[in-house]
Amino acid sequence: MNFTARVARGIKSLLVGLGVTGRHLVRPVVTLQYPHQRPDASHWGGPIELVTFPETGTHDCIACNACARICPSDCFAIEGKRPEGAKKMRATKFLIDFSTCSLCGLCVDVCPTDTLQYSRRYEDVAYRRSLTVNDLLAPFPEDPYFTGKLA
Amino acid sequence: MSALHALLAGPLGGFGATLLVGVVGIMGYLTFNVLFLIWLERKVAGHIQRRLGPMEVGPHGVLQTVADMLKLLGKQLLTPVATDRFVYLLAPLLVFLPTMCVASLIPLGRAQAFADMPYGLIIIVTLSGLTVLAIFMAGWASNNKYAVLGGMRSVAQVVAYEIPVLLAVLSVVLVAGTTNLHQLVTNPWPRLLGVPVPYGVVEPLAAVIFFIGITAETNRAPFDIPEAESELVGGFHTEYSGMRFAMFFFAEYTNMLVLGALGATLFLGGFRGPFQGAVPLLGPVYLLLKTYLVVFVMMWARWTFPRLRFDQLMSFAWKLLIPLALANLVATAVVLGVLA
Amino acid sequence: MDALGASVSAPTEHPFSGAAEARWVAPGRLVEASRVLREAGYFFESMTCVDRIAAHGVFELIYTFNRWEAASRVAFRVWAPATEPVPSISGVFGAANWNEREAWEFYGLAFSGHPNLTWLLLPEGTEFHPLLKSFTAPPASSYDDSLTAPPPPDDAHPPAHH
Amino acid sequence: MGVVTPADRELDALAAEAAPFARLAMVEDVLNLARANSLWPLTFGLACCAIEMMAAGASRYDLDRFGAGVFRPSPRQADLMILAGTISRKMAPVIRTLWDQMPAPKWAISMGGCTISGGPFKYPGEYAISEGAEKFMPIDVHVPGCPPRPEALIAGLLKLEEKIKRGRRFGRAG
Amino acid sequence: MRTHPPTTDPLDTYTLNMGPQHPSTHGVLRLLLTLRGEEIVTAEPVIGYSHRAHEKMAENRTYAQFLPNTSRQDYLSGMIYNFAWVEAVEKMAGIPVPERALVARVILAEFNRIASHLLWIGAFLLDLGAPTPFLYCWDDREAILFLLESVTGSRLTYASGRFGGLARDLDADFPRRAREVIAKLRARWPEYDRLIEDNVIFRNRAIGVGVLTRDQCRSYGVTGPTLRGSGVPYDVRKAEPYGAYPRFEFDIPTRPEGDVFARYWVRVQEMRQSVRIIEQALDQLPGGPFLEPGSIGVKKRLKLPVGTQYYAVESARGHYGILLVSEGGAEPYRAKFRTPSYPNLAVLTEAMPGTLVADAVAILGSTDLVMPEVDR
Repeated sequence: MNFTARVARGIKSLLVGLGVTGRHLVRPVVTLQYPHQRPDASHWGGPIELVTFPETGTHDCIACNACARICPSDCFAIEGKRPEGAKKMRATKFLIDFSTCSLCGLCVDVCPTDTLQYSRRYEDVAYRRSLTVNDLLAPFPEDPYFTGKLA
Repeated sequence: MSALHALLAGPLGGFGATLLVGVVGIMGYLTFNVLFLIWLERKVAGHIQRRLGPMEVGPHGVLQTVADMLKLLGKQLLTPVATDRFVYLLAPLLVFLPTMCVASLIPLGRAQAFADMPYGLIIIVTLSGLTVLAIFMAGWASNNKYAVLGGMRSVAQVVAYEIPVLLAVLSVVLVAGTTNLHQLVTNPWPRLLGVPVPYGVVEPLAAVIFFIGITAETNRAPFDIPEAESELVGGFHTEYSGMRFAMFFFAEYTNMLVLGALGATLFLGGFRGPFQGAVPLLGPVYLLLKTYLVVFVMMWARWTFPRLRFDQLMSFAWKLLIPLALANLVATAVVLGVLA
Repeated sequence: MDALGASVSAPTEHPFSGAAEARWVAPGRLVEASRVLREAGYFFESMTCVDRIAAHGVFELIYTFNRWEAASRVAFRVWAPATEPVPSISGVFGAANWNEREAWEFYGLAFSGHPNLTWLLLPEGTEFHPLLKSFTAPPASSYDDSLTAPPPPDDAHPPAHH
Repeated sequence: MGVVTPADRELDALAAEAAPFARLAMVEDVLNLARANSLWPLTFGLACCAIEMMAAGASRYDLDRFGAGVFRPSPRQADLMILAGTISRKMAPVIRTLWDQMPAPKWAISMGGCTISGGPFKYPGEYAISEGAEKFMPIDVHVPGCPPRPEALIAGLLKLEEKIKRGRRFGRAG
Repeated sequence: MRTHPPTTDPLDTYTLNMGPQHPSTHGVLRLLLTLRGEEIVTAEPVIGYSHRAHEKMAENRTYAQFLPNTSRQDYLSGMIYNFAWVEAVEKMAGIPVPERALVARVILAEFNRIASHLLWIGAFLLDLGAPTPFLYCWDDREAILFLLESVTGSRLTYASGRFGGLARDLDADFPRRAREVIAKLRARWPEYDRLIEDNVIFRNRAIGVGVLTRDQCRSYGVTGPTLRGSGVPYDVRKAEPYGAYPRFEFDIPTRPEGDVFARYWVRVQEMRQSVRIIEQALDQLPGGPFLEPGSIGVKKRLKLPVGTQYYAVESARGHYGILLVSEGGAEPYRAKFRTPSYPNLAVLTEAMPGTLVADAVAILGSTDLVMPEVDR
């Protein structure tokens, strides 16, 4: 008789399986409708960006290339110039090729002036490959050190 | 319907008008229903999996299937070089025709089925066996090892599951006494404790076997081994693209709808329901509701169960379903003999 | 483990840590030593080929075996001169088959008695051995131009280029 | 929608190159609208980004909301190839064959740094990977990141839909 | 399974390419099957389609610059791989690790293991044709990913290990959120058992299929849940305890049959053990620093003493060993990664002949392969 017992157990398991999916059918959905609802990306480590220090209102990159040297994927292209009469250099060009960056965070750790940080952005998409290179100085239109406001 | 029929009877003659109205009616009924069915399947699948399914295309994604069909219309029709061209091109057409004919034999209302045939049921069962021919043609002609495997699997599967379906239908015919579908619904139903009940209640085992059989016949999970995505890439329609693939896609859902309607007519009492006599239009509504109940259970099963292995599927049909269906047939005959 | 007999002269300046016992084994005695371990119930853990051509003119092969019960790792260190092939132990341990194929394609070290010594990870017909210290960059293979040929122009729509 | 998109003249510049000479305006716009809302991706994951692509298809982000949840295993029925993961030199000819097997109009999204320019595995003298899918096939939208979040893939999909709806470019028939 | 002598008569058999692009090969694996009808005569995996040359890259980068590569070898146990590399270097250089970092590493690694097993259950059931468990498992996995993202900033490929501790500290609220995730997982497991484990179709597809004998496992060096499904209780966390594992008790689930169902059952039980470990670790989470001061290897140069070292950890797929050869420079002279999926795939050449194509998919799925880990 164990054949019919086995068949009965099989049918019961099928019905129990249907029960589980049936219950899920009536339960609320877990979907986050992305373009209309935004995720909580407060801890997300996005592309690297320069920190805006409140006291100077600008970044503090002295173009020392420490980040460029430690970067495993060699994503950095940095140029700096010394404003006349100042000791420290200032970065004039700061590009990161975000398509080769692996977000390892070594540059954030190694920066002597702690002016690099993870951003919260996660929606960078581009039609052209050249647009995946981020210009970190874009959000800083003019550098107060060069225009004499700060020394 | 009859006004339109009279209008057309002039130029085309009686038979031509009936044919034209019939074909246009069936195509319209099927197309609208299938578009709705595909959308319903994606929504049901979504909500079973705690997600939303199509949302962005029209309110709640209602126009999603229209977008899919339009896109498939606009696709390039690739014909691989080494295929057996004639058979390759014929397969998508052939897969669609039998289900169309079967659809016309289902009685929609008390007034007049399109083809009120005395042996409707027998014609239906024979025609529903034809789709597997087209599937095997598609598999064989597209010169792709996966497709040939898929084609051969579908032949073995449909042959194995055609017999239990046939036996289940026979036991209902025994109880009803007629093979004319229209009379089958309108005849007085068997009485259980004095209350007229549809045949499904009298023949529960036949109903379950019929339901399992049509799930296998429409190649739907857990019997979807001919187009098993995780094993045979695309199964028999691996090499079809664009509108030809849409024909297979369309045929699968039409097949499901029509066999669901057949199941509803046989076991759930077709278009009969309360107040059906007074308002003739309620007939098709009842039939649709019952069909969608059957179809919903098929969808529910698809999104719950894993796929059976090929040899397990065969042994399940030959060793379990067919003996069960035979026993049920014999039991029905004995019971009827005793009662009569 | 003394059943393995005396091993070859053991250079001392390369300490091995992380194994219960590390022994130097001559290439000739490798198959016999691995059979001893197979009977003792060891499983094949890993095999590494280290390029010491510049310093000593040899490839150092490090085989490690381990046991399920009392986990005690045994390491075989073989100094194989680059010129003659090393006897394959794929007959004793099935896992050695792929490891030896990998050592051959990355270092060019041949294994005698190997059933199917061809490329495993690199594309068929790769002429260079990439993990050698002497390897710095692949030759400009035909791989690049055959694939980057612009897609065939279709007559209906002029190909959009970026 | 707040998606970081380049200035519109960028899209117009693209349009100038790509517009075919004869345009049946009305039919095309309807067809393009349908194509944009029913992009069936090819089941095709290479490495780590494939996991984020599957996560985009799962319940939390649900690609099916945009009609793109129907992952077709056979290239004949797919019209979008999402390249997710590192492209090794042994795999590049296979990807090229798959791309040719797909019927037009077809589009490609390169997801993750490896498919854009070789990502973290690109270094002078590398022998194993192909530095970016653009070397051997046309790419429509680049989604940088390592791996990009599922939302980034959906943003890329939306940008591709935007591009298709504007009829800027027919899929390559090649 | 009925086995008759495999003839390689060309007329009788044909070759089928479960090619690099196939729905059920996890990643890019090409399986060259020689079939007679639907029965497999020989199965020969062709690999290398995601070979990225990790070992060559290890030789031209400093120890810190290799960190991003580690979690991309096996991106489903990225945390475990990341910590393995960091611990191997710490052990060889003798860098001390604060208590809090040791216990935190165990917690994050075990969460990573549960997420990997959840993903596997979903993908495995998808191979057998049931799409719904895939979505449920991934929904739970998202909860874990959000928790790990809140600590490390990334969802899949973590670079949160530093020589001497962690890149970031666990915030004060982490234990509460972790217990929430565990409660959610515990509520979901009985549902999985009813939906999957008791399902008759699943049992028919899994029981008695693809049996791996202990001798085959020994010859090929199979490890991890695949080995424990064949009745061998070998787990590196117990065999060669590392990090803070000796402080927690947990047991090693095994099953003697060695078939696909046994491997499924072992992974499900292993998740429960991992939850047990996490709870004990959360109770004993000490305060104090999370990183040795001096940012070793990143700001301060790090050179390892001359010598060779083999260091092993237990990843979600099995025994992951790193063999480091150092000549005293700032970069490793040679780094070999012994990945668990490599022998687990090689053993299939012996497990698949005699089964059907549908079984091949089930066996391949049951060994939980990650192809970039095989190809390195």
